[in-house]
Amino acid sequence: MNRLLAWNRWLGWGTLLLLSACLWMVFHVPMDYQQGNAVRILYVHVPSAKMALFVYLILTLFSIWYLWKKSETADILAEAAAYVGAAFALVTLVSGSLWGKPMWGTWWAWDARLTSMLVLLILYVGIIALRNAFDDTVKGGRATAILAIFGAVDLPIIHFSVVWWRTLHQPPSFNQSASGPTITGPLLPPLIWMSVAFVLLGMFLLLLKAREIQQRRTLDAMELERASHA
Amino acid sequence: MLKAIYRLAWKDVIADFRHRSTFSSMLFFAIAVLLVFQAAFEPDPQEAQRLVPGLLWSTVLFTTILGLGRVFQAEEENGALEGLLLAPLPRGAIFFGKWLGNLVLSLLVMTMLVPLTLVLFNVTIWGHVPMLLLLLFLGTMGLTALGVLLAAMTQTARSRETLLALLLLPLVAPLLIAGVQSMNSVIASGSLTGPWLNLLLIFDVVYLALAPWGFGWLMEE
Amino acid sequence: MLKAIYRLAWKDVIADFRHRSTFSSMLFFAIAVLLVFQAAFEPDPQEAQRLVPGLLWSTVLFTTILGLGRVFQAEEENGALEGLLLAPLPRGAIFFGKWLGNLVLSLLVMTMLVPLTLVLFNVTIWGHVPMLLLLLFLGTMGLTALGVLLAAMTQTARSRETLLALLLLPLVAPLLIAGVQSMNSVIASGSLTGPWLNLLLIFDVVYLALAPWGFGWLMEE
Amino acid sequence: MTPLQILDMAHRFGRRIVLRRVTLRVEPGECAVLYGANGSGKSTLLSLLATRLRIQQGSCLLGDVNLQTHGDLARRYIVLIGHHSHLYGHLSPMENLLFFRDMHQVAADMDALADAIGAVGLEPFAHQPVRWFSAGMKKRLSLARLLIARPRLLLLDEPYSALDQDGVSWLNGVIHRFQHQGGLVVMASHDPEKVQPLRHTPWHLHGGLLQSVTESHRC
Amino acid sequence: MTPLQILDMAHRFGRRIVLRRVTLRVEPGECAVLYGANGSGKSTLLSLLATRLRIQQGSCLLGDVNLQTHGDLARRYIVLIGHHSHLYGHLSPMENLLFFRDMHQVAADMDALADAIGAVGLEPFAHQPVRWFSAGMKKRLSLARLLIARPRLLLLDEPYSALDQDGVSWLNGVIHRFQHQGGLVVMASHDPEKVQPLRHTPWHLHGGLLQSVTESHRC
Ligand code: HEM
Ligand SMILES: Nc1ncnc2c1ncn2[C@@H]1O[C@H](COP(=O)(O)OP(=O)(O)OP(=O)(O)O)[C@@H](O)[C@H]1O
Ligand SMILES: Nc1ncnc2c1ncn2[C@@H]1O[C@H](COP(=O)(O)OP(=O)(O)OP(=O)(O)O)[C@@H](O)[C@H]1O
Ligand SMILES: [Mg+2]
Ligand SMILES: [Mg+2]
Repeated sequence: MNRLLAWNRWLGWGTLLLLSACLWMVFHVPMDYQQGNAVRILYVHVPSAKMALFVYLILTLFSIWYLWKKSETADILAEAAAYVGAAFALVTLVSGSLWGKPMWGTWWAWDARLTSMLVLLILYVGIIALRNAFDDTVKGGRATAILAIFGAVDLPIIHFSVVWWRTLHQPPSFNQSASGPTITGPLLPPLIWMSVAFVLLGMFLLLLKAREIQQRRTLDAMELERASHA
Repeated sequence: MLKAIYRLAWKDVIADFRHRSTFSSMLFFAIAVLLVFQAAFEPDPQEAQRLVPGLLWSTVLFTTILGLGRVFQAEEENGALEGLLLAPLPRGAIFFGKWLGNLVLSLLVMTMLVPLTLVLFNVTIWGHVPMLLLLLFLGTMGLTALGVLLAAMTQTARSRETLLALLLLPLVAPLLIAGVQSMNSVIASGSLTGPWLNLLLIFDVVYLALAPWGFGWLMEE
Repeated sequence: MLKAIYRLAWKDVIADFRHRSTFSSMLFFAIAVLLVFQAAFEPDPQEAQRLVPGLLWSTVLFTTILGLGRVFQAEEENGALEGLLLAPLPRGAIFFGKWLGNLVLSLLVMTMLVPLTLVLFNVTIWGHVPMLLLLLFLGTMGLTALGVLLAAMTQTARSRETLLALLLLPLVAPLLIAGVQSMNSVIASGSLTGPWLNLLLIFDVVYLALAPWGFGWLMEE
Repeated sequence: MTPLQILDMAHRFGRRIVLRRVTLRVEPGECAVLYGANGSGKSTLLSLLATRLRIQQGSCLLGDVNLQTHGDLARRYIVLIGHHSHLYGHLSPMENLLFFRDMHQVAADMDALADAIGAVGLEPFAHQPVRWFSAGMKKRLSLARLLIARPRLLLLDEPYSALDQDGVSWLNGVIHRFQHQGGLVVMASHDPEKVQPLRHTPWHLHGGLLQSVTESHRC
Repeated sequence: MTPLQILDMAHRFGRRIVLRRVTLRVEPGECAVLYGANGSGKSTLLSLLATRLRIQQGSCLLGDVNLQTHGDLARRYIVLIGHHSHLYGHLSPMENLLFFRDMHQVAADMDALADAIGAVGLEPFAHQPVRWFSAGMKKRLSLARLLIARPRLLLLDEPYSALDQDGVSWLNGVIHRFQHQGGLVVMASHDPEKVQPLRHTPWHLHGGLLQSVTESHRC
């Protein structure tokens, strides 16, 4: 774990480099005639949406690992993953809303994808809140791990029920636009690179947060130790 | 072991009828919500008919959450939960006992809620009442299973009432959707079958299978 | 005495808030409630506008009752309520302390709820937001006053008092209906005055005057 | 300082008569210790003195304050440490004492609170939630209140239970000092050995009547 | 009957180490009494033996049942009467015992329950809700469970607190008979005088270590 953390600095620089390169690319792709400049939001929106989902998968794995092996490293990583995932989900929602205003004329619509992303964010927030509601790290860790696993079972069900809910009945007022225009041609490579950059960014943030959590826990422990020897 | 489960549920139900009054405050809340919507919407009968499933399910959801806040409260009183965990019972049995007690109370509230709603909103679909009740019962099974688990989870947490609701609401979203939609189709076509009913059943099975296991993990120190 | 009231409310509120996430969990709790209503009613924008008062008031009712379950629970734990009653304070002060703590939490949820509702349901009546909030605040004052009294009743656990809890329903219902109707008239005509508002104010004054007295009476052995 | 005078006090819960006729006078500096079987009404008597229960019959004067008619006033001069700890599990010792201070409207700054916590040996735990404390640690914390409040009448309901030997002698020291300053103490206990070091008057509560205990048949 | 063997057991709550290395062997008929300061870990040790807490380090055998791996099985042979009464306030003594019986799956008919209630002197209150009982009456009721369950290992956490003199000698009688039948007892207490009449082995828990107590410096 500690070795990983030391190595993280290089990961940070790498991420920064790649991100700047991608941003340069993003501002040099030809503009979409239909969507105008707003299309550039896509390069933040889509990768962060994918990362929000991906981080939840990782969170679930860490949770299972923690329940099984009772390893504190897994617990710390799971705690960090919740924050990182929440951040990506929030970015997705905000960028989506900002995009939605010019595209659909509203900030929000009750569409399948939007709803399940919102649920994911609530779930992340719930996980963070649950952990913070305990004084005892072990109890908090165990409770959150179980909740995370339940969320993992539930997310696919939510996703599909939300899809059916909308497609079986009233079609959304904006036909299909959430799935967006298929992305082709010169728009595609920057997106792929951006996705890679976001994966790196996610890893970097995860390890950064994990280190903060680890240090905080060590500090707490030191304080306790000092207190009980006083 | 069945006897132990029964006894555990018995204790909670008795408690309620002796004094804790979860039941009356749940019912109280349900009626108040119905009145609020009546006042807010003043729906004509047709509109009302469309609203009924939503009203029923959202009331069920919220009253259940209200009831859940108290599930483990009696156990706190004299360290009784600890006493329970000292019994030679698998944790799953304790879970089922608590679940059963809560289920009974929820079902009682529901049984009163459905006719009340129909009367208050002047919706004359009395023939569908048994099916509506059946759907609510099915939904409540999964709902309370998840709810009891989360109640156990948040028992020693800070500001646990809000937390419980925050954790439960997103997780039961599919149940709610399935419940509302299957009720819609009952009201529209009178038939109980369909994909939504299946989703409801899947949800029940998944949660009733997973929750005791989660409870066992939770109670381990 | 003001300090004691403040400290009592502090214990209930600030103690919860020591951890960063309480605030955000309330925010997302409000969002989750809206999600449930969306799934339940699926309103189109026009319908949504009519639903808004009902949604807001029933959420207020729900969060208030939810909070109430907790109000006296912390007091049960180690006989703390008894400790409270041993303090050289008039019972009224204890009531106000508990009331204040509960009020703060309800108001916080409400403040977040109103703008969120408008965004998520695409209802563009932004100009009315301050008035809507004002109405909710007014209603919450009376509602929590009654609620704290009710919680105290069910807490002391003498069985005849569950009956009293049910008797409170007819008391709360007019308050809620007045709230809904005054909100309807705000949305329709933009004006805050009217008989419903007066009714709301009357309820507040009456409940806030009577409840401490009732509380004192309840706590006397 | 002023004496406590209980005259012909009786109490019933519903139909069950617990105290028939209790008369007791406690002089400044005196410590009256109530012995008696389980359920004989010791805690009930203390609750009456603490004005927690309404006095149904008889009268009770603390100096010239009538507990029956001036409960609010009397509560300023009385502290009861009962069977229950009256602590909030989610608060730390410091916060619990802060809460007690403001509720009882006594003047005590943070240092005084910290000192009280130190005196009962809980300094290392001063900022941890009370919920997970051991039984004795909770008892110690609830006794720490004695150091903050400056009551005239101190009511102790089985104060020694859950305390270890150090705790017992610390508590006896506190009571002793309090007596020395002219305070009144009424205590219920089942541990004559632990009360022994104190200068006290033993009483025996039986059948709702309070009887003086001669040294020989002390219970 | 079979002995209880604790080997090198350690326990920590989070980062706080409460037990460092505890080794103890209790033979059939023996009663081990734990003394120690408040917060020294006596209750923690009893909770570990009751399989309420997971054994983190070391091992513990009751006969040939390993408490760490076969908690469910072990709980059948163990009864813990702790600080808390584990009673439900809204149930009567009869109902509370019924509940205990069904939870612990012991065979006892209603008469046996009524007898147990009579034995602890609660007969007049057998059908009243426990909530308003006095502290000692609650303690008596929680001890009445000893008469219903037939454990091999009896764990008692400060069993004498709140009991009056009759209660103490009744309890000592029960423990004595239990020892006589070859049962194992582990008890935590702060009252050496009350344990005195029992044939027992005193231990002292300090700094997470368990030390044998010589008669002279018994705590
Ligand atoms: C708050 C509003 C929005 C949310 C929560 C949201 C959420 C999402 C999610 C969850 C994905 C899927 C990622 C995946 O499955 O791999 C996604 C992809 C996408 N979104 Fe959004 N979105 C929002 C608004 C918008 C708007 C307004 C547009 C543009 C009209 C848009 C265009 C797209 C496109 C083009 C994709 C990529 C499609 C694909 O890869 O299949 N989104 N969004
Ligand atoms: N669940 C828990 N979580 C965290 N800390 C705990 C927990 N239970 C006990 N402790 C801590 O462990 C220490 C030992 O507690 P324990 O209850 O075993 O003491 P004890 O010897 O029984 O004391 P007493 O004589 O006061 O009953 C205490 O400092 C307590 O705060
Ligand atoms: N609030 C109440 N309502 C009804 N009965 C009560 C109440 N409080 C106490 N009693 C009854 O009064 C009797 C005396 O109780 P009390 O607590 O005074 O006894 P005690 O002398 O303190 O006993 P212990 O030594 O066990 O603490 C008991 O029988 C009890 O059941
Ligand atoms: Mg008593
Ligand atoms: Mg202990």
